[in-house]
Amino acid sequence: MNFNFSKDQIILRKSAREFIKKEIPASLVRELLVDEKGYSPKVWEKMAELGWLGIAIDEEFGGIGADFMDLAILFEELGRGAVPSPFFSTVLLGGFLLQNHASEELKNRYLPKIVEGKSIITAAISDEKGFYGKNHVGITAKNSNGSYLLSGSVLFVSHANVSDMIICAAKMDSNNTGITLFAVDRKAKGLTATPLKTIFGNYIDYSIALDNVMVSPEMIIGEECKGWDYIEKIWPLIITAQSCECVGGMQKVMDMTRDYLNGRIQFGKPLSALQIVQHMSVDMFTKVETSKLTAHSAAWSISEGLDSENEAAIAKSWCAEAYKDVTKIAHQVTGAIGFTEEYDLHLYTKSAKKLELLFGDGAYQRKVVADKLGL
Amino acid sequence: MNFNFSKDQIILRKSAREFIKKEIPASLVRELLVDEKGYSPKVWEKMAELGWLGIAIDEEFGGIGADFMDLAILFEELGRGAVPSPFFSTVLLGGFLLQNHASEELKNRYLPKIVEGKSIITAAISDEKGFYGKNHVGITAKNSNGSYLLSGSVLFVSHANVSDMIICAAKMDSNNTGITLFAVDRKAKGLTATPLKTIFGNYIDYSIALDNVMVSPEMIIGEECKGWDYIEKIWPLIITAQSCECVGGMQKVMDMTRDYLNGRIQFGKPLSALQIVQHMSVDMFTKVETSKLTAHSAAWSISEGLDSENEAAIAKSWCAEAYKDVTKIAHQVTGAIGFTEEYDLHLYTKSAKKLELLFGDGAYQRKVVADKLGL
Amino acid sequence: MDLRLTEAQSKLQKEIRDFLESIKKTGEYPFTNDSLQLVFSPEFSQRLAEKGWIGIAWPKEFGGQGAGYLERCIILEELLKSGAPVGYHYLADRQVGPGIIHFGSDFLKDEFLQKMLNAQVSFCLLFSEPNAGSDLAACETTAVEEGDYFIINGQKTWTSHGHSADYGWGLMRTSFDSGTPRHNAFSEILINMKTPGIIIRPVINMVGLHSFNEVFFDNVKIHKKYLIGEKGNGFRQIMTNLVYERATIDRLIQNYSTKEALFEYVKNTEKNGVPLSKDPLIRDGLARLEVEFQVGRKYIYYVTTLLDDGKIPDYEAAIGKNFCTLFEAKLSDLATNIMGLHGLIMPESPEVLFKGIVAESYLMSPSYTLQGGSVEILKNIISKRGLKLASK
Amino acid sequence: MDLRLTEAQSKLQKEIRDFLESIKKTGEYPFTNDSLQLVFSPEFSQRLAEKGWIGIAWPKEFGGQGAGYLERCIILEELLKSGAPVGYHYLADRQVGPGIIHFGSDFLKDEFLQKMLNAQVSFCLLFSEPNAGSDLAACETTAVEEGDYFIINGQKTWTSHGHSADYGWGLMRTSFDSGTPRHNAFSEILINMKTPGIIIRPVINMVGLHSFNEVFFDNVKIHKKYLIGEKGNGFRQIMTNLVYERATIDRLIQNYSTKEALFEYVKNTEKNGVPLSKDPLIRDGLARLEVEFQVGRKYIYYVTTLLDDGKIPDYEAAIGKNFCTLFEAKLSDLATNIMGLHGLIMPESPEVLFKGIVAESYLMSPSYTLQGGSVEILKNIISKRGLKLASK
Repeated sequence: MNFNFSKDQIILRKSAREFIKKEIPASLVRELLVDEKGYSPKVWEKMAELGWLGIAIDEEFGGIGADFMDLAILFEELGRGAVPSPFFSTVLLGGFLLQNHASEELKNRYLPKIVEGKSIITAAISDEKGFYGKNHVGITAKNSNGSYLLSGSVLFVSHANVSDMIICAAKMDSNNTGITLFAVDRKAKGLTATPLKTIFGNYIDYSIALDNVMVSPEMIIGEECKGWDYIEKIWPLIITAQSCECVGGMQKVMDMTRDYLNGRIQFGKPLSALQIVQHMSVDMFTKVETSKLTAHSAAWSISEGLDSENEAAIAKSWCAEAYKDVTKIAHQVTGAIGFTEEYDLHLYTKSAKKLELLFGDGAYQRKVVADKLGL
Repeated sequence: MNFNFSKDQIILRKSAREFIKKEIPASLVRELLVDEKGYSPKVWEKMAELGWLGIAIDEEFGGIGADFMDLAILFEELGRGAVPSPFFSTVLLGGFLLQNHASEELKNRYLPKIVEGKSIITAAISDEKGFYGKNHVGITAKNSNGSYLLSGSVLFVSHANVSDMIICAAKMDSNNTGITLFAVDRKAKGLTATPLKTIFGNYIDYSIALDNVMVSPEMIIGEECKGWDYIEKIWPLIITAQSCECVGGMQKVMDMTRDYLNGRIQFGKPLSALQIVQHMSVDMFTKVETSKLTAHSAAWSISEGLDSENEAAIAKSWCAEAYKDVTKIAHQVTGAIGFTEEYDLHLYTKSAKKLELLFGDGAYQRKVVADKLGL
Repeated sequence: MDLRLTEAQSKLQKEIRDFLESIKKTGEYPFTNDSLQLVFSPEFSQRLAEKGWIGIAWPKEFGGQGAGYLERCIILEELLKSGAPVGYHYLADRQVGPGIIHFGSDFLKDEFLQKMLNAQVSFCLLFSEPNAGSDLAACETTAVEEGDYFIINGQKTWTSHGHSADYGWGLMRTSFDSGTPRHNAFSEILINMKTPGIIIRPVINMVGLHSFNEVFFDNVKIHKKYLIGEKGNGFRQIMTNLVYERATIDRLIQNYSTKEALFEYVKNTEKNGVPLSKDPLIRDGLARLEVEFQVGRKYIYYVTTLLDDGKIPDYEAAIGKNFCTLFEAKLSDLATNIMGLHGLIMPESPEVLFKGIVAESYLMSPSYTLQGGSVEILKNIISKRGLKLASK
Repeated sequence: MDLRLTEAQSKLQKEIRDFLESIKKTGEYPFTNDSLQLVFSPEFSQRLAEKGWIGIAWPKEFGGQGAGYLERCIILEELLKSGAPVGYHYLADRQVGPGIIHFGSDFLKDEFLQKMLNAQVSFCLLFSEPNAGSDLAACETTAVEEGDYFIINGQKTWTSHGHSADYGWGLMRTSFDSGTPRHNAFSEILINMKTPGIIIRPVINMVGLHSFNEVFFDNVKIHKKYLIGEKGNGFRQIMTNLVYERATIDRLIQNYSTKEALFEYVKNTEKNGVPLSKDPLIRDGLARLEVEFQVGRKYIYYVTTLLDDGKIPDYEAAIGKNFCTLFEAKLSDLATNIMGLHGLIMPESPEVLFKGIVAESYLMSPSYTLQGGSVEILKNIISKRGLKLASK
């Protein structure tokens, strides 16, 4: 048993960290949070050059076909930078759903462009209230003369406005329980996307509404009525990637807080000399150290092709709450400066809350864990 | 608005505290926890002399007829002494159920003897699993030739073996939802009581089993099938009395812990000089101070005859968890000595856990609070 | 013990409720959906002044109503619940007025008290500095005596409403003799914020709002008659002052609308055909909040009665403030979690529920447990003054 | 990264499981339903010794198997899960053996190592004193040199199994020169517990069990060859020793049966016709426990791999120990609450469920977060060595 990363993985992490530090400093993150695109096309291009966008895509489509652990490392470093980008929706949601299940035609249409940084993909799988689950799909598909008419709405869709295609999960009108995934052109008639002002950005997440959007059958991803199975299959990947983002974010918060505490003089001593500050910091540190192992284990499990549903649920449940708690303690020991816009901490506080709630909070994940325990 | 006790109440508290300090020191508590009676008849007699046993009983039966606040003060002081005694079952459960609802004959039969310390009463209202509620009554009553045959079992019955009479809540065989209260003679044929070894004593609580115990109709307390209403009516009194016991206990724990911390030298200074110890102690103190107000408010509300269901549920939910938490922190700052039999802290640790679970823990009480919120 | 309001108090409570209901309807004043931001509205404050509801707890000889802190608490609870714009008179009523009554000269009393009661002057606090946050005795802004004047130089920070208030209540170093103990080196001075040499720079908080400021002093000349109390006594005066700051119900009630929103959400939102309010996990979480809220409210009312008994509830106010701010932090966290993705949506966004107060409250929450003395600073105080733990 | 066990490790795991299952069935050895009490059974320990499962992680040159700490962890996890009576060899295997291998003379190695591997000698720890709990450097028990001997006087306390162990591993003051720094004033000495002058007084714990002792030394004469390592180096040696104590999985697994009992209870107990395991509030609570258990287990395995990499995981072991003991405390608290009145019933009582381990575990729980370094002491260590926070 060993918990060590390979040399290649260490190099990947190091170069990713350097890249993000240089190309996406906190000042750029601040801009992107109010930028109408919600990401930096220039950086996106560079990510494509580095091979990041194709890291999990098969070589036949121009990708690298690396294992999930490499992707997990990138998510961790993106989390460390609190980077707003369509990486998650394109590479994880789009990439895996297409690669795992789509027809060759659809794969050829989208995957090479994803790899080249020329196509942004997103997915709409929840409902209009923002609930997740088989019974909470906000779009309905009606069969009409061999095509499908999609109607309904979904609350949170990442980067909908800059995406070329939105993978829409839709209940089949004819079949109450069947869910089908449709690749819907962003510019399709009847589809509107409205930017949401959220705690983490003004143009990152959108609500979308579909009003009789016509989609042809060849745009179905995989088989009809199997869409939710496909989503369940990548669910561990989704929440493990989030867990890794959390780990990266909380490590950065730990680092900046430690530096602050060692440097800030109050009562004639550094803040870090106060025992209560030390113990609060140790609580943070404990959460960081345990989260690292937990997220990495889940990523490893996925990489190895093992059944990872429980591991991933444990990881998300633990890491997301840990990240949030770490930001709370950081605020408490940092004091007023940490509450200002100019200090970077709040970027992480906001990112932590968003990561916690997207794709289910701790309580949501613990339902899975309880099921697995046979409760 | 004022939160101050009256002069009389202050005097009552002072004398109760002195009495318990003198007559029921921790050494006696230790004995009573393994004593086969589970209480001290000598002290019981003195309590009767002081008028405690009749404090809430009307003057026509020889009692004092004081208001609930006076009784609450006694419970607080009994909690401060962690005193094992049948006071709760006799004075609160027996006293109020009889006085509020029983026939004049039953009142005359039991109340004067309670006041004089010549009769110990207890009640069996839960089921064989220890659940509480209208649907969780462990005894069933069958009508048989004008009498009733009671069968079933109840997990926790305080001081059953030294009681003269046990108030048994029983489902009526003929009517699935009706609960009737029967005054059952302890010596009745078919009734057995088995001492339970619990965390707080070896002969304090009993499980009882009834096997066709014959009870005559005049032993019904109040009206048939109204028994659960009667219990619900005194429920706020039950859990408020418990809350007051919790308050007394946690204050004592706070006091002994403060003294210990100020006196114990480690690392060349008193333990209390460590900031982390100070902050943990403040957490205890905050729980004690808020619990006091909360329990006293509920007791005041009952004294004034106001609807107190919600106040009492809030008090029990808050005070019982607070008491437990206070004992936990006390153990943590006191260290190894606090884990020994010879140090008094564990008497409170055990009492706290018992008070928490008897008549419903915090989660149980919060269901009432949620109902009251219209959730 | 008597936990009822008196008839007069109940009448007052009803009166302020009715008043707020009717005045809110007019739409003339900037009521917010929440009261996180202490919005300035001199006009609204003047309406309260007409009613005698500013300075209600001040002694009659100084123009107050001579009523109790309990009456003040009743009024404040209703004001904050309703989201009324109380910012203009808030500090005057809470602590600047009482501070001047306690420590101020006749000149200061004449100059300011009636104006405060009429809502004709507003204040900000000039305490914290970049290197003196929790450790106020490290303040470096100096007030050097020069004839009848103090010449002030230095920098204050975290000054809420520094850009809109008329006067600042400042803590300045007035003794430079190294032999003077730190705690005797400070004085309190009232500073006209329009005085030449004062530069105010906005600080944007993490919610994106301008509520703080940095205030720079460059040879600012203030007449000595604006010294409050005794020279060198500033540190002790401020400690008393802080008790008044901490003893109020605002920390509990300023998020009242977040709590209401959460309860409304769970009652009206169905999941699989069942309202969320029927989920035992959610019920337990909300009942926990309610228990804490009621316990905290009881405690604050208790602290208020101590003030009315003429006591200085130093550690009690600290306990109450900690308890309530920790409650607020839990509330906004649980509310965002239960509302899920809706809990992420900010004010003025499409699809927003409850005007976004839940998300906003979450972003405000790190400040609750810091302002007016962090939880840790207050625990130090409670340990010493309340618990009397030996510290050496 | 590879989180699988090797084939050999999986085989070992299966082997010990099978062994324990079959030996438990015989009823020959005092398996307890829980492993809170480290029951002494030389016979059982000798059966393990025959298998080579004592000292499995010790180097081959000292008679061990030269296997890793991971192998030791696998064995220990199964032993503790099964409630096996491991007390007799436990300390020898965990820290006395490694201590002697690290620091001991050839004499001590020859005298003790093989006996430990054969389960022919048992140990207790003589560290704490009445006035030296968390602050070990305050120890006052003295070992004064007299020719070839140390003469020991003083008192130790909290000595688990002091009444049954053959030898005590003691920390004694050997330097009395006021110029010697406290940390250079101590030495470690192995003490035959049958030596004249040793008086052992039982201490009953709050569960009502005799597991601790006070040990008094009245001119106890011990030959210098029982000095471990260097004179004056005791304090540093003990710190390394404590890492081995803290780095193991026992803190997590010793309450395994409590967890199993709780899960069984909620699955098999119905309320209003529905198993408790279907109550969302209970499900969330138990899933929380499971998450913490799995996170803790992962962390302990990680710490074990650090030992196998030849590192001294000082702060990592402290993090793991804290995490696991805090988990245990939560477990027993939640278990008593969910089991309600049944959670109050002690072993050997009528009506008891699961032999009373849940109630007993609750009463044991205050000790978890204290023994082997309290949570607070360990946080001090983590702050300094792990986080590298400045402390001055």
